Amino acid sequence: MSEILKSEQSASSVKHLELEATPSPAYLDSDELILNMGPQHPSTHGVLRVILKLDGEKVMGTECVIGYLHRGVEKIAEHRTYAMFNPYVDRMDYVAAVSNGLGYCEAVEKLLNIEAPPRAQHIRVILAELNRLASHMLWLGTHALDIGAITPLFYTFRDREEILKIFEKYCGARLTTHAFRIGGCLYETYEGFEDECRNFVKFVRPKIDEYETLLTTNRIWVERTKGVGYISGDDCKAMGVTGPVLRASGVKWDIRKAQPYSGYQNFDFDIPVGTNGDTYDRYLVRIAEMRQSLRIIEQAVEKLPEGPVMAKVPKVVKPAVGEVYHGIESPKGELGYFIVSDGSTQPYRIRVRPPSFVNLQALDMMVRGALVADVVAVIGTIDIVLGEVDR
Amino acid sequence: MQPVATSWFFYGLSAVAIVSALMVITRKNPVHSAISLVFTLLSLAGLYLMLYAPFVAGVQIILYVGGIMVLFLFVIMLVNIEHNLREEQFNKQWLVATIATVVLGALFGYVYYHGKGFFPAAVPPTPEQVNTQQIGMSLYTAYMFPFEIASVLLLVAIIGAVVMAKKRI
Amino acid sequence: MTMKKLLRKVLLLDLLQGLSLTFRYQDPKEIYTEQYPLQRPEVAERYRGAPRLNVNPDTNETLCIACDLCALACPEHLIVVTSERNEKTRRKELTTFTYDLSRCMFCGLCEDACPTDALELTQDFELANYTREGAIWDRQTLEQGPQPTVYKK
Amino acid sequence: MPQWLQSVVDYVTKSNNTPGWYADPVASAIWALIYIILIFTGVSIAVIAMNWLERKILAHMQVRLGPMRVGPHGLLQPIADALKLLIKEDIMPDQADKVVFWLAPVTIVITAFTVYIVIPFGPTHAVTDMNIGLLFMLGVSSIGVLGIIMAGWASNSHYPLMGSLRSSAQMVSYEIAMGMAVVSAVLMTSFKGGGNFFRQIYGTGGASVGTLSMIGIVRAQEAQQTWFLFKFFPLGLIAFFIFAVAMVAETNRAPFDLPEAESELVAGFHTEYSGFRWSLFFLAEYAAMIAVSSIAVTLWLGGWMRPFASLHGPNVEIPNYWSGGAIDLAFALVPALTFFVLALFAFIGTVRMPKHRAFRVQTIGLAGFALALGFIGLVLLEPHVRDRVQDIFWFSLKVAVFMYMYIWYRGTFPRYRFDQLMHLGWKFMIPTGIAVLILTAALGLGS
Repeated sequence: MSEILKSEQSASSVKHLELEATPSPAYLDSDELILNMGPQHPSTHGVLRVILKLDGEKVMGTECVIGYLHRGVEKIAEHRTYAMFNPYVDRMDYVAAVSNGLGYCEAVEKLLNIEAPPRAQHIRVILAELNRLASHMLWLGTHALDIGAITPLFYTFRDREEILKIFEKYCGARLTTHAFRIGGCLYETYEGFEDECRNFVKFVRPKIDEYETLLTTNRIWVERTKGVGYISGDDCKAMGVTGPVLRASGVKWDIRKAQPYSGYQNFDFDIPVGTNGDTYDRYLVRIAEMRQSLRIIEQAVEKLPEGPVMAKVPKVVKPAVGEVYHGIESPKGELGYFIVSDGSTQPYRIRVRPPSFVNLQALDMMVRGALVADVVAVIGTIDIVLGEVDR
Repeated sequence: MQPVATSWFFYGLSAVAIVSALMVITRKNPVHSAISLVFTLLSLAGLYLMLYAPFVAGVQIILYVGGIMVLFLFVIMLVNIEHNLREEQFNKQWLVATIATVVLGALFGYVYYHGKGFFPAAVPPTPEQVNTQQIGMSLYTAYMFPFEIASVLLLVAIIGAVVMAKKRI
Repeated sequence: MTMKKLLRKVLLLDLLQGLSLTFRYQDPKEIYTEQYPLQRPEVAERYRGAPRLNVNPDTNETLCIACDLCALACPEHLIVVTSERNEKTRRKELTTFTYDLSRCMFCGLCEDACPTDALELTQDFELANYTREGAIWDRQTLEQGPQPTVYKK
Repeated sequence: MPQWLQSVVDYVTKSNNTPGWYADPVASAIWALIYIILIFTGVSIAVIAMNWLERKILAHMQVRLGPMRVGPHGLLQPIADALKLLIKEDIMPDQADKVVFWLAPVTIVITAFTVYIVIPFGPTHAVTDMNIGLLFMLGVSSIGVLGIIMAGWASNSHYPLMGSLRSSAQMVSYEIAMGMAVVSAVLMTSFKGGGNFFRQIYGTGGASVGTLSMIGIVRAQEAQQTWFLFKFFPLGLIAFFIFAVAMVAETNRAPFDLPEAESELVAGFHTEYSGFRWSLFFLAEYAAMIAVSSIAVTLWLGGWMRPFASLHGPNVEIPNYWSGGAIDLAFALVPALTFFVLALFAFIGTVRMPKHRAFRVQTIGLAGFALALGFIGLVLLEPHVRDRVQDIFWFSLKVAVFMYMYIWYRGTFPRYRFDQLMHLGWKFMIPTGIAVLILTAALGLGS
């Protein structure tokens, strides 16, 4: 696994939830209220169920009950060929399908010891970064909606639509794209692809400023997010939390820089890092990441090389016996695929390391002692997708 | 200015007041009692209005119904109702209570019978317009001292409540 | 700096900025909604929608050679192809072709697998159906395209 | 002709009567009844209009179209919704407290509409003019919270209970700040100009006296020739601001919509309500919004007065710089013009309607709507109507501005957290309110 998870911090600082834990004496010791938030709840982002133990509105403990969206994706993989499993990974983190596909394809390529041609790598980077933008936009809209600002949702969805249009033109689907194939990309870019990407970057820059106008300085937003859901960098490492949540806590860790894949080393971009590790910083980090993604897209479009988009891949993908782990930086954190091959056309075992699932573990640490309204804000700020948590 | 249908309103309001007051003490569920109390207070406010005391009526509504009863309900809602429902009503003091009620009633009757002079048949009603101002004038001139004493008392009560509610300050 | 911040706070500038933004967006020109049945969305050329079994326009014969590759490529195993050996021409001929749209995830692998471009995912995206059985398309539907019931007032 | 009928006729022909001030009680009762019916209808229509406007305005702020299908531009959507709500199954949770569950929406609706008794839509357009009008309004509207608490408790469910707990805490923190702001406005009624004027009208002697009567408060602003918003600038403005914030909190609207915060408490106190009962909550919420906006308009924005109104007494008329023949006429024409402009918008909408067979009925409907608006505008041109209805128009216009603000806030702001709301109420608004009150009193010492 990643270097960061092998750090000196042991898991001992992580307190496990016991619902019977004694409440802190500073509060009214009234009867505890067990509140089942979800699985049908407007802001648990799907079918997450959080059992809250409340003292008044103060959260004394939480327990996440997951699995309502479990479809056994990893098991399905054992009965599909490598190519046939490719569309399924889109359906895990369905708001960042391109990143999922990228991670899977690269993992299989690693297993097969082949590399996608440079043009394919550039296309992959462009689409993956567009997808990061789309994912962050969706996150921003829903997160703001959780905190009660209903309007940013519509602005972000409007702008996300432009990304989806590019996806649709490129690979024929908007959400579950199935854009990449093992060994490269199936599709050559369509006519006007570069221009559309450039125009999109130009179009979306001021829009991000608009989101910021509505939220960044708004005193209600600041009050609702500053100091809420704090988690320290060490705790993040201990819990295995990755992605913007980790970076907002001040740990500069981004697989795109640390273990570059798909030619990310060729692009010039910064890793935004927060200091406070609260919801507001995570918001700022993600907004900054959106701007960095735009930078990457611009560079990738400028440098888009000529050449084939598909490496030489055998018609029947039949890797040698072995295993491989490949992690990429998905919009939500480290998305890893661990594939064990028994030499047949079907993987012996695929294990996905979903960022949402791992990040969700930190929920309890973040919301203890906070209020019910903060639970909603923190669930939003972790940016989970239940398709990925439950798989 | 002659009020419309005075006696009707009076009897109606008094009936509501008495019935809901009875409900306050007979309902087992404290929330039902509290809501009955709201009705009692509202009908009392109506009675104040009929006595040409609109300001008192307004204060009755805004303070008792709007303020105090909300807090009452706030507290009662947090009480475990099931526990109260199981409790036996009219514990073991019904005999004492009956005696006390009879004695009080007798006292009222006696005072009313012997002190008829205190209840003149018709007091000229204060004109409605100046009522509120009169209260203000009286409070801030003649009754300034009791008024201030009362506010200090309330302050003490507030601080006391905070001290009692908070175990550690 | 702090003075500026204080002024911003007292004069509610942060809130007013947001208010002015939403106010400006009321311009009807900014409306993004499409009125769907009236305004048809333009689907991309590569869009993967309803499947179609292509026929040779001249001879009206199916292009499908019943090779079963699409059924093998399908991750959901939703395509069933049956064929019969024509004794005269010594060739396999397609008899039935069922495509279960209710399970289809439009990944396009069948389309990629088809050696004769017979199976194609078209730009038709209106696939709603009143019954589950209606989502299972047979060869006729696949060749002619769906024939939605037209309701009249 | 019986005496009460005579009074009714008098009332129609003379426009200087104050509501509830008739010699004949039966006439008072009849007029009160008529006004009650008028106001009930008017408020119901306003709620329906608000429903449509909120959807449309919010939609446009959010780059959406809003309702478009039921009627032209969704004009009939509120009616479709109301029908849906009426015929929807009315579910009562099994373990709910039946009586209280039933009583809660009734309480809220009754209080929301009772408030309208004292709202002066014009110097003569009110059900009654109560001596304690303002106190009555605040008191009755505070009972509405009782209904919310009852609803939350009776549902026997966690989210509603938390919603109602939040609501009561919210009320406790905001009613006080609201009271402070209101008292400072009431204090202003007793200042220079106002005092003499009252002596003239009400015949009260002694020092200058203030009033709690809603009509009296507007008259005081008229007498002092200023809206209280601008009195002792910026004191009046600050008091108004406090009230404007508190009234949003009081009506549980964004950004203070904690009792029904849909992303936290699902639907808050009315989670378990459906169908007709739920629609009562909806009706009451909008009625309460209009009511508190009316208080704000009455207290700080000059009530029914047009901008730069001259001073009208029972026997005096003191014109100011902004009044007199032509200007009066210009202002009097504004109501009709407004309706003409609305009709024009509707007409443009008609023209821009898609030329499609399916839209024929809708196009005709919208054209009819435009015609109706134009007709109302024409009626408003008639001098008698114009003179009598002007006041109502200006009052409604000011209230409409507040309604727009409500929608605007909802479209822009995130929601406060429970403790932050209390913090704002107790640590900022109440001290500011007290300070404004003291300063107002000090500044008013001279007058």
